[in-house]
Order: sequence, then structure tokens, then C-alpha cells
Amino acid sequence: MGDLLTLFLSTVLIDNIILSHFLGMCPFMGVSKNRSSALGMGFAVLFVIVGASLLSYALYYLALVPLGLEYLELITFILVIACFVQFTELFLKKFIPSLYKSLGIFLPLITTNCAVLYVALDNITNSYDLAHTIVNSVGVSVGFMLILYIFSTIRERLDASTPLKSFVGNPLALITAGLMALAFSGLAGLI
Amino acid sequence: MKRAFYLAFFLAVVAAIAGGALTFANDMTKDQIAANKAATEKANLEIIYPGSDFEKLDFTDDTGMIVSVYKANEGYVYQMSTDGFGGKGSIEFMIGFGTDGKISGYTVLSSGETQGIGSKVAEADFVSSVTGKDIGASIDIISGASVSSRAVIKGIDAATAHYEANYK
Amino acid sequence: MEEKKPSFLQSLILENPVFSLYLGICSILGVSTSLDNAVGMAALVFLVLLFSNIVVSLIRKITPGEIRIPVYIVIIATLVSVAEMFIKAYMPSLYASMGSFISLVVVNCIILGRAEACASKNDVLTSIKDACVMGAGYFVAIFTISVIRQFLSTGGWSFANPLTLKTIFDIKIIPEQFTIGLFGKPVGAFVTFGLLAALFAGYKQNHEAKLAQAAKEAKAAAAAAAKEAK
Amino acid sequence: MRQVLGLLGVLGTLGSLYAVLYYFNKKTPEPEGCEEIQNSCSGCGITSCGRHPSHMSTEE
Repeated sequence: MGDLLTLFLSTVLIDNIILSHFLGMCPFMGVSKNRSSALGMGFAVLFVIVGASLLSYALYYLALVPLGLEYLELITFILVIACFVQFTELFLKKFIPSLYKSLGIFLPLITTNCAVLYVALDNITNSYDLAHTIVNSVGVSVGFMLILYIFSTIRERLDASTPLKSFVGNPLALITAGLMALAFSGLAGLI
Repeated sequence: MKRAFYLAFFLAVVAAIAGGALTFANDMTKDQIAANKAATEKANLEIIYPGSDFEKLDFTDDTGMIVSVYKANEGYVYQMSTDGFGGKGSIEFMIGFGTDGKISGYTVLSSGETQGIGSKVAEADFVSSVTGKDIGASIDIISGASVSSRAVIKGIDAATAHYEANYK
Repeated sequence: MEEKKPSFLQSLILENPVFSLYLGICSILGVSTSLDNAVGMAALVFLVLLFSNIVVSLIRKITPGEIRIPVYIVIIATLVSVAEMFIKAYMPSLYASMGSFISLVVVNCIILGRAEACASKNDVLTSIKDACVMGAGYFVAIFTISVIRQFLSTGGWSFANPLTLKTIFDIKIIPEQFTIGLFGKPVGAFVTFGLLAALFAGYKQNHEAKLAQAAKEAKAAAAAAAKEAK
Repeated sequence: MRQVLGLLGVLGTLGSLYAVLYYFNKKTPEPEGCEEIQNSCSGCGITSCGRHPSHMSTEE
């Protein structure tokens, strides 16, 4: 039980998907303009990462390994993630329009998101069992949402400030992310 | 509705062709990759027991730190991965337990630790402080690199416990 | 003064895919710790981009409009998988240092972006040219960052031939204890990329200011000439 | 032989599933109150994002 907790803590705080793996930068730069869209993005990513990595995990150990097709893992995982996102969008559009209103815009962006694919592959390369896979997926998405939310609060102030003309927008956001990475790397001694 | 079937068929054919290309590429590179893997494995083990032959053992492990276990002529070699300052699985090292009850060798395979601080776990004085010690004897932490050295020691203790439980 | 076609170098800086559109940042930040990684990743992205553009433009007539993007994703995934197998087989050290970033090239925004924006509409030749321009832009971005980051974090540059692992050059300028280790860590990646992006934005802004200024002058001169002619 | 069948099975079903879902997703109209979320996606240059104009073209 102990190492599940350390795995969770390390994926959320220390080995954070954005700050130490640089993944999910496209939504991180594009969507973090305000807090509500950051939260919406966070929940959409949480739902997709956990769903997609469980599907990929099942497909890998039930279909690819018995058939000896491990080398197909990259293309299978991409198709699984894409199918899952399309299915979710379709399901929300048809049955839960209210949820679609808040998450709908973010779902198509996640189909080709580096973070989702990384988690699906990471569960396999580390040969995690089911419990570790779930904890890893939830941990990564919580870490993503946490950093995205904190960053959106900072970014609201950044947009209000008047930096050098050439720093406006993304360059300043990147440097702020660098400072956040510095702060979070201080937690490394936690585990 | 008919359009949907045509689209489904089209993408299925594209995916099948992709699969075929991947199988072809896989067959071409399969043995080279296996050869690479065996070569690096052997090279790592040779550091602990030069010239000995090794037999890979399967093992049960709940610490999650033991990567693989080998039986050599004069002892056992554990390949370990522990979480240091550089995050999850940032330090990978090999440790050899001799049948004479002493640690026969210790070497770091890869370390994501900070340059000049955590990387001391791979340097000569820490290595010599570990090699030659009796199995189970306590190893002191490097002052100034406590996170990394404590992580390595945690790994060594896990290997020792597993060794004493199974092969002593 | 007619708009002179921006020179190749200028278009490399002005429309650099990485610094102006922020495409493909994930791989650049992750891999730009050493020259070998940077060159390896740039070559990989260029080759995948080239072949994907070729295949996409070859089959652009028969791909049904609705599922263009899914077909491109499958093609790119296959190309990256094949590339990953060859790197794992023949360049194991490069594979070890680049690790999981190789398979993440599949979702690299540049490749899919160019496949959709350019290759699906033009013939093979323009797609190849576009792949070269974009590949060069990517190489310029990742190489500059890795030059800065490797210099600051290890005090010099070193480059080894990935196939034979023979170090081609290894220069140490700053002595060991004055190197800034932070630049090897994620902090350095973000800060270096941010500063360079600001530099590019600054250059672009005053370039546009110059053009606007020149255009204004041209209009004023034309107005004066018209007044004289009356 | 089993491998080839497995390959065709896995990739074939996944491919056709993706095409069908993608097609129906494009076909189902957005729920009534959702038209205006288009412009809140702040001009991302990422063409793979479903909101990007590249996805809007229907039959050829």
C-alpha cells in the first residue's frame, strides 16, 4: 500500500507531467487563460487519461501480448485513445448536453495530446499491475490539473501586467512555468 | 449510412496496411534489438564478476525496486532501480553478493541525480565504502547527498533482504 | 517598394514553426539537453515529416474528406513506430538518451499540422519542399536551445556520431565548478525557450514595424507625387 | 498465421471503429446551447484540435 501512495505523490508533485516531462504543453499554453477553462480542461484530461490508459492496459494484456503483437502498441494505443475521445464526445453530445457545454471544447484537443499517450505507454514500459496503473493515471491527471489551475491564476495577473513588448503572452508564460518547475523541484526530498 | 461503412472499410484497410508495414519492419530489426539487449546486460554483469557466466533467475518482489536477479559462479547479482532526487527510478545500479558473505561489487548503471551532488553515489569513494562490506552491514550516507545516497542504501537493503530470504 | 520575397533565412526566423506558432514544444523542451539529442530528434522529426508529407500527398485524391485526420494519424504513427524500431536497433545510445520522446513524436503538432495544412492540398513536390522548410525551422529551434543549454549546464559542447559512438568533438570551456546545473534540469528548458521566444518575437515585431514604416513612407511619397502631378 | 489474423482483427476493428465514431461525431449536431463555445478556444494553432477549421469540411 505504501508504494502506491509514494507513486501517487511522486506523479502529482515531484515527477509532474508538465513540469518535469514537458508533456501536455499544447493545452497548457493554449487553455490556461482563465481559471474556469483550466478546471474544465483538467477534468476532461482526468477523464480521458484514466479511461484511455485502462482501455490500453486491457487491450495490451488481453490482445497484444497473447498474440505476440507487442510491437503494435504505439499504433493501437493511438487508435484506442482517439476512439475513446470520439466516443465520449458523441456520448456527451447525445445524452448529457450540459456536461458537453463545459467539457466539449476540450475533448477534441486531447486526442493528440502527448500526456495521454505518454501515460498509456508508461504503464506498459514500467510493467505496472492494475492498481499501479490506476494510481499512475489518476496521479498524472491530478498533477496536470493542479499545475494548470495554479498557472491559470498566475496567468490572469500576467495578462493584467504590462511586461516588455516582446515578452507579452507566451514567452512570459514559459518563464513563469520555469520558475514553477524550480519551486516544485524543491519537493524532491519528500518521498 | 452507406457512407459510414465505406469510411470504416477505408480506415480499416489503411490500418491493416500500416500493421503489415510494422510487421515487416519488426522482423527486420527484431534480432538486432535482442542482440543489443543481451550485449548491454552482459556488459553490466561483467563489471561485477568479469568472465563469469550468468543465469537469469525469476523472482517475486514486492518492493518494486528489484529489476532482475542473476546467478553467477561465485554469487548473485541484483539489478536495482530506486527513486532518488531525480524522481521515479532515477538511480539504477547493480550489486553483487558473494558466497563468502561479502558484497562483491557495486556499480551505478544510470543516475538522473544532480551533477556534483547526487552523482557522488556513482563515484569511487562511495563505491569503495560499499564493496567488500559484509552483507547486511550498515552503509553510511554521503553528507551533502543524503537524498540520493539514502535512496541507494534503501535499494541495497531491499536486495540484501531478498538475498538472505531466498539464496543465503 | 513591392514586398520583396523574404529570404530563406528570414522566413526561417519569422515563420519559424516552433517560435511563432509554438508547435512541437513538448519534444524540444524534453530533448534539448545535449547536441546529440537535439540533432537526433531534429533528424527524426524531419524524416517522419518528409515521408508523411509524401504519403499524404500521394493519396490525397482517394482519402475521403471526412476522415482525413484519422488517416493522417495512422500514417504518422506507422512511420514513427518504424523509425523507433530502427533507432532502437542501430543507435541504442541515442535511444537510451531520448527514451520516451521518440514515440511521442507521433503527436507532434508540426507533423500533423503540415500534413493537414499543406500536404493534403498540394502535389508531392511542394509537400517535400514544405517538409524541408519546416524541418529546417525545427532544427534551428532545437539546435539553438541545445547549444545554450549544454554550454551552461556542462560547460562546453560534445557531439558523438550516433552510429559509431565516436566523439567527434568535446570542448570544455567553463571549468566544472562554474557550470550551472539548473540548465540541464527542466527549469533551464523553460527559461531558455521563453527567452529565445521573446527574442524571436522582438525581432519579428521590429521587422514588422520597419515594413509598416516603409509602407507609410511609400504612401506619403505617392501622395506627394500625385499632388505634384495635379 | 495466428499473428496475421490477430493483427488484422485488432487494427481492423480499431480503425473502422474510429472512422465510424469520427463520422457520426461530425454528423451529430451540437446541443442547442453549445454553438458559441467555438470562439472561446483561444486561437490555438494546433490543427489536430477538433475545433480547428480543418475538421469542418464535410463530403468532398
